[in-house]
Amino acid sequence: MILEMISNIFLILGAFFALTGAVGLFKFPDFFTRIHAASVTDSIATILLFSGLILRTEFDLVAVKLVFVLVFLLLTSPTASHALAKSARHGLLATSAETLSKTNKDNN
Amino acid sequence: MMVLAATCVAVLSVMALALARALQADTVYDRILGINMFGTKTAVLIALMGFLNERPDFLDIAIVYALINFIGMIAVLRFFEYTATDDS
Amino acid sequence: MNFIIDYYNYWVVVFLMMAGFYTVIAANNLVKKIVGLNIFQTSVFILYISMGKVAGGSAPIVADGITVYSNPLPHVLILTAIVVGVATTAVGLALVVRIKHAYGTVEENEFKHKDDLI
Amino acid sequence: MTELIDLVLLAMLAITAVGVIFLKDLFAVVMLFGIYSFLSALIFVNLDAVDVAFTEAAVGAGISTVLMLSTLALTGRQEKVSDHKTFMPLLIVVATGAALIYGTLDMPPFGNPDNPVHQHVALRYIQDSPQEIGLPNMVTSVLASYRGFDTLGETAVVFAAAIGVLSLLGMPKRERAAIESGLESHLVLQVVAKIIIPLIILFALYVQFHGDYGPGGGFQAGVIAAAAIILYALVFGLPVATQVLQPDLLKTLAALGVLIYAGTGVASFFLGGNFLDYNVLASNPVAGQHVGIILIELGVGITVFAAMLSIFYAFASKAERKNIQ
Repeated sequence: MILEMISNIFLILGAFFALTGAVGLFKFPDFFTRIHAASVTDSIATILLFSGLILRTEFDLVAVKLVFVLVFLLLTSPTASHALAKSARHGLLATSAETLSKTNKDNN
Repeated sequence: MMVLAATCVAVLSVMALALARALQADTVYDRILGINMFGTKTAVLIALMGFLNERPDFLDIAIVYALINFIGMIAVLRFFEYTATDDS
Repeated sequence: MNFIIDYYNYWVVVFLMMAGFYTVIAANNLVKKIVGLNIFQTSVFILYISMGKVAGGSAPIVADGITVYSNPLPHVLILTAIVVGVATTAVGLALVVRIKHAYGTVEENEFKHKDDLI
Repeated sequence: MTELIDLVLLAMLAITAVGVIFLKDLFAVVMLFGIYSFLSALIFVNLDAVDVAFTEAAVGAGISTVLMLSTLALTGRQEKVSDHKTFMPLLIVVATGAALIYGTLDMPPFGNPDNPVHQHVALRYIQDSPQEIGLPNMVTSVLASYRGFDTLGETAVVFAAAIGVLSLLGMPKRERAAIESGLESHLVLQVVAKIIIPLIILFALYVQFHGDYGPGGGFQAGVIAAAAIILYALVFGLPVATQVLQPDLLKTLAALGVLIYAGTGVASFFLGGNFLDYNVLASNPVAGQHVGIILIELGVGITVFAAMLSIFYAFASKAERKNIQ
């Protein structure tokens, strides 16, 4: 019973963080802040959601598989975000602060 | 059970938002970001659906989702260098 | 409401099939035509799997305490069709690459008149 | 809840399809097609087709997307504005669609257990196959045993497609590692790839041999193993990958897989049964079925692995050669 309560709290928190990440995809001013919002909330939401699910199992093979998926996601998802941000930087995408200072310079 | 269903709905709406981002984005990188988010959330949704239908032994599919999402991302970045031309 | 749930899957299948069909006949670019073919193909997959679903049933893998299973036959047909589908897609894409090599373009209207170049 | 998820996912699928039609940037089109495959695999899970979802996620979202991306690297990514008239195609499509919608009204309602599809062989598969074949996964039983001929044909088609692609694009040669390729500057990516590639191969073996008991089997395992090598080639460069697994070896493997499959059939022939009748392979029928299914799944896995990987090699080496010149 207590386990189920904790699991419920984890699931609700995870869903909340996932939603904030998705809203962040639209609300932030430039690509690098958006990727920050997306990837950080992605990791915390994944951890919370999968922990919540693990508490609902009988700690058997299903729990082991859940841990495996969690570890896998935690390895790949930040790596993918990092590679994407790095490619974007190499592809000469500017942050909004840089764009602002550039336009200011042009104006002066 | 209610909480599981509510979480499912939340994850589905996150997927819808990520899809909207992927459909209309300013830069190609934003598109890739939306697609990446979509991919990780599908893996979560598979796990949730397993518990919702009370047959959680199909988690292998969630592993495949995580894996293919990663490989897809790497492939996109790899071939993007080759095709990058006149997009801003 | 029941009427909608009974037929919703089939309607989406028809919509997707027509979307793929439209892409195949209206698009100019050969790669996009192949994407259209794939959309068409996936709609057929969804049609088969929808027909195999039994309400209240479960995946056709024997487990304790489950009495109703969905129909495994469409699953088998579609499983092999997916792998064969990607194999044929690969052949199609290889042809596109060769066409690009021979004609210098993959836009349909541009190589219409270049037949005598080879 | 199942119905609700079904409604939402199908709606998203339709929106994605519309996006594919209207976007002009082919790179975005291919990425959206990846999402489209992911979504259809989710729908398959929701409709209880776990094996199909497994295959669609690995094949549709993985291999197809990678192949299309490498084609775009060769053909360019912008679709030119077309001078086609869109009116006629639209008219044809709407007319056909209306006829088909009219046709669906005669279809049996979705999910009804009394539908005609559930009345013929399916009953026998569901009731008798766990005893006759001895496997809990009915999809594997039907795929490998009841419909073994069909699957032999499919394996041969995959093999033939690999030959077709290789004869169209030319065999990739073992290339010198001197040319810079791969995501060389991404150090984090290389470290993580080194950690997870062995895990992926281990997972592929699990899928191959656990396919009798859960979702999985030769087709899926072959594709997942090929995906591991594709990841290696993407991160470390194609020349390094072709040194690990040479194209010539792959050609042999692809043929070997089909031969194992057909050989199992011939062996059952000589032991006094019909072609692909596994009952005679061991002392009792159920054990014989088990031996036969493991053998032919192995054949399928090897062929699919080798075919998918050599198709990828052919495309990727074309793309690399073009970008070096």
